[in-house]
Amino acid sequence: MTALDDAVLGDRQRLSYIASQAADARLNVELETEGMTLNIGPQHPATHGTLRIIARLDGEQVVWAEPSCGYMHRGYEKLTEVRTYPQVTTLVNRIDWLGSFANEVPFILAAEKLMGVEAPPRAQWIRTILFELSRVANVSLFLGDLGVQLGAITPVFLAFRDREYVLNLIESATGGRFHPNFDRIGGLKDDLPAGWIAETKQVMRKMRNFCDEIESLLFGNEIFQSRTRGIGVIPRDVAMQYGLSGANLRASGVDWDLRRDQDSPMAWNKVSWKVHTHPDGDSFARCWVRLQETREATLIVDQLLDGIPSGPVMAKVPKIIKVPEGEAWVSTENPLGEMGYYVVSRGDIGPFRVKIRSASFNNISIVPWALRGVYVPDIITILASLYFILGDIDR
Amino acid sequence: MGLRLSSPAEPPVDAARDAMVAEVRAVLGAAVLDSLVKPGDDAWIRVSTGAWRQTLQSLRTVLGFHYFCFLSAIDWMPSPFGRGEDDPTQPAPERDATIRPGYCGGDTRMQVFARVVNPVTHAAITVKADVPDDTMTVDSVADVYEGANWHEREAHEMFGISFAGHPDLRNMYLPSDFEGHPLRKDFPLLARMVKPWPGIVDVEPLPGGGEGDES
Amino acid sequence: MAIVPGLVKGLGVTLSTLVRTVTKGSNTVQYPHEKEAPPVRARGVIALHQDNCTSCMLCSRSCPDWCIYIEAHKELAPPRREGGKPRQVNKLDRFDIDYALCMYCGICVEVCPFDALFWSPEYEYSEPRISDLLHDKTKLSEWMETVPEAPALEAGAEKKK
Amino acid sequence: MSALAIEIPYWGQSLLRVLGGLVAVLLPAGTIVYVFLFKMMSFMQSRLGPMEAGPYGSLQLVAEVGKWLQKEDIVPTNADRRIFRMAPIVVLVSTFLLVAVVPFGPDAWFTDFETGIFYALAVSSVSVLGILMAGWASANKYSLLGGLRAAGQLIAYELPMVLAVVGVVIQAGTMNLQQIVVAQNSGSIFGFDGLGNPYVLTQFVGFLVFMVAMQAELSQAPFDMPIAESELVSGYMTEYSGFRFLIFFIGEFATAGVFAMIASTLFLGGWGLPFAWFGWDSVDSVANWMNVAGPVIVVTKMMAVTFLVMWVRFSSPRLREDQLQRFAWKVLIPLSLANIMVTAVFKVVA
Repeated sequence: MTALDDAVLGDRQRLSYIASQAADARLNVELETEGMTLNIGPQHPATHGTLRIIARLDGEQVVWAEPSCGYMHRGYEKLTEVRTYPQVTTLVNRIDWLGSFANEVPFILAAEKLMGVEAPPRAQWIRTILFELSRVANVSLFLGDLGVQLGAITPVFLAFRDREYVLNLIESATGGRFHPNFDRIGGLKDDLPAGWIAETKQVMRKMRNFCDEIESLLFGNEIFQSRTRGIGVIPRDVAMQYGLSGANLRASGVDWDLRRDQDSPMAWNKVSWKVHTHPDGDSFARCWVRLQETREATLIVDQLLDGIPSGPVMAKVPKIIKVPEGEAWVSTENPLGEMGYYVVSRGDIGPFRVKIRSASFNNISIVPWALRGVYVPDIITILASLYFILGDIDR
Repeated sequence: MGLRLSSPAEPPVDAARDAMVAEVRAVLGAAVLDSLVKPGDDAWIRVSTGAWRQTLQSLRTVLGFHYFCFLSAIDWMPSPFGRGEDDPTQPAPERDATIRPGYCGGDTRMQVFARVVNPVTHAAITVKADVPDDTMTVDSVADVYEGANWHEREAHEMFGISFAGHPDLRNMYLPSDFEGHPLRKDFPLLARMVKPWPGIVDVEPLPGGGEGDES
Repeated sequence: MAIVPGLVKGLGVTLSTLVRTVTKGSNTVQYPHEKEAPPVRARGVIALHQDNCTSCMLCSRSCPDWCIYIEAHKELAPPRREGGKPRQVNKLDRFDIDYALCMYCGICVEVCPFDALFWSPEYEYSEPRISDLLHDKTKLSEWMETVPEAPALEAGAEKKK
Repeated sequence: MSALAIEIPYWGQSLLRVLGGLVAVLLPAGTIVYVFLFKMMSFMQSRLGPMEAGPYGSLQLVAEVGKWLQKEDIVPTNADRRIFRMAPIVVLVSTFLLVAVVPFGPDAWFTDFETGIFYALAVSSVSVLGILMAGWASANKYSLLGGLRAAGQLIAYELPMVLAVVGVVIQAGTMNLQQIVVAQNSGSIFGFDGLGNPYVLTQFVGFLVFMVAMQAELSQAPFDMPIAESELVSGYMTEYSGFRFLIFFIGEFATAGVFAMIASTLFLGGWGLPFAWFGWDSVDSVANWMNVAGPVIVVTKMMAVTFLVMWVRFSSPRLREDQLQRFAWKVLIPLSLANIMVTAVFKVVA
């Protein structure tokens, strides 16, 4: 938000907002016909998971729409109360299942903060690398899925093809493709296997190539642009009120990235990279920011790989971990947005209460606001561009 | 848009956060019951129940905390069930049931807390408020931060806290006829109740006592 | 405005992928006919080395899902050194892992103080019925054969003690 | 030449025509599904597609048909049962009606309509009726939206299609498809007759408009809003299962095939080869072996046209319904009207 004052923010954002207000007004004034309630979900291809959207339609125009979640609520906040700290990471892995490793990090950091330990530098670097890899794995699937939501079938296969390389990397380092469970309080479970760095560099090249392919297959496509430009505009102040985070916030012109803007025991501030923002705040901006972020993430990984310090990957921590009494909040810039844990400890082997602040919950809470007055196909566009993972909404 | 290097040594005092809390105290006055700054970490304030909505209103409009991070609640009563790892054949163990509040203190079992961020200075603050044990009601802040709407619905169904003035306190996750509030500590986690803990030692001793060295 | 319309560029991407698949082969593997080797660290299935197990219950207690069931009895074993008293050892009666519950987190393998549990990258053990996923100690021991050596570490890593 | 000049009695001719019609509809449908839907799409996505049934999965479609036939024929409780059951058949029937006017050789035609192309464009919209019936009778909101979208879209695209064809009709001076083929193959471009006069060259704008309209008429991406599996969960086909879904499925690709045949007849010279190569001067002097070679040539040209259709389908996202209407009315129709004007001027001047 530093350099973007209202003049620069782009008239497009404001104009489109006025247009949506006009659509709102039109709905109210024009001839009152009997509306139709359309249930999108819980089982629907566009909700990748079990989100249900109840939409009141006038023709194909949405009068109001409201998401109804909870079809996948697993009660993780309750479950953490009966689990020990090492066991909790197996749970939080499954919140945003496409970027699992990134979910572990803030929780482990919170526990480390309460215990007053810090992971050795090598562990911090490897953590950051794996964090960015999970971002690449996560967002590359978004880029492919975006195509499916908008009716193009090929991108998703290209995404699955190239994401596989990243998953292989994560698996060969951590042992788990989807649920690495590799982070430990005080460091990492293990060091990297031999040859991993060279392989990762190759894969990062492939991923950049994938980004180029998606850019020319999808982002340059006139149909794609006409479907996303000016659709679902979220102005900056609304985005902040709803607590949108990640690419959704940056696409509304807020220059805020937790990786850069907060001190954390990770290696992001050791390398130079760029935070991408977009002034428009529409669906295209959100997708575009994500595409750029994927590219940037591969560059971050490349730089980090060159400078991994040598040393241990585990600090000295007791075998049975008891976390001293206290409260800690740690959040990181996850693939989906700001993911944070508010951990309350009572000096026990398990947390007393964990509030999981997941990105998608806030991101999707704007849906009733954003869907007023749009057409049915735009529901899908807006949902796709807001990008949620069901596990991340329901927890 | 350069990179910001982390400060090498942790400062013993956190001037920025102290100043921020002082500013908040100056604006809110007597509503702030307690505050805490952990240098280099975070800042907490606790306000009186009646001032909860006014506090967030002032934080947003006066102090520039435009970004809403989350709102939730916490039940400070220790769980009467432990981790569900008791041996059913043994008498139930004694458990400490005293309610101890966390940072910034508190007088009630339940507390609501919210975190808001100033997007310009990137300063953040966690605000807590007690929830009266008898009414279980605090004011809604859904009209201050629109994003609080869903968070309050979640806190309502999970903790049974009512938010006065909330437009629509329906359940988010649970069926509408669900009884109980799952995140309260006295709500048993059935998954851990229906099955005995497999970690209870099940080693049959030698017939007739037996002798020999344990190895 | 771009010189080449985006639509045409998109057509180029799909066509070049088609050509690449025809000339260089596909990225997929025809599964039952050819198989990809999982990485050495892959967490496929937990194998049990029965002789090392002392039924200390640590794995069972640290399991987040409560899916390891251990029963044992005490037995007298011949003394370690000449002339000593016979030792009391725990002999496993039952060591079951319910793979229908297992989350493949690996905490049990990590906490085992006697190196009795190992990860094997084996993955072909699906069952038509969920109850058949409860595997006993004989089955778990069979998987010991598939446990690979731990991989060499990347440069700069500290040697394990 | 003389070996093929057999006299076939009338009943034999009728039988041949019925069988030929079946083959002309089903064979292209099967080929298109296997070659394009199974293989080309897979290859464009770095995979192999079906490989197990038959060599290189060539019998996959047979397996699929077997699977569909086994499935239960479900009719939703609230559906309008009779119309629900009828709808897929109406769609498929329109395809059979359509193939009746496509010429496959100098004598290999089903009917020799004087107003063939007029008839073809008319019956092609019968399928809309079937789709609308399916969408309405399913008692499903998605189906209803899909059916209405289909109706709106297909009607909007009839017009540019007709207008694109008008250019061809003006240039050929006839509505008879057989005559159009002959006109293309015996014609010349500015005196050069080495290629004949395939209208894809002289009516290029018309060809483009026709292809776009055809893409929309066939509900293939980027115009697949009536099906739109990510929004409407397959639209009007949502409630269909078993062999009724199979009929829709065959109908979709058979129509694609037949439309591609019509496109190749109108713009690529149909069954013919440039007459100048063989020294033929009219349709009567065409050698008899063209009755056998003709169908092969038509199918080859059809595959080329379908390749274009499918290639675009696999590469592009979906438009929105209102954008599609805007595109039809603001771009395609003016374009094809301009094309007609230019063609008419040239026709008069030449």
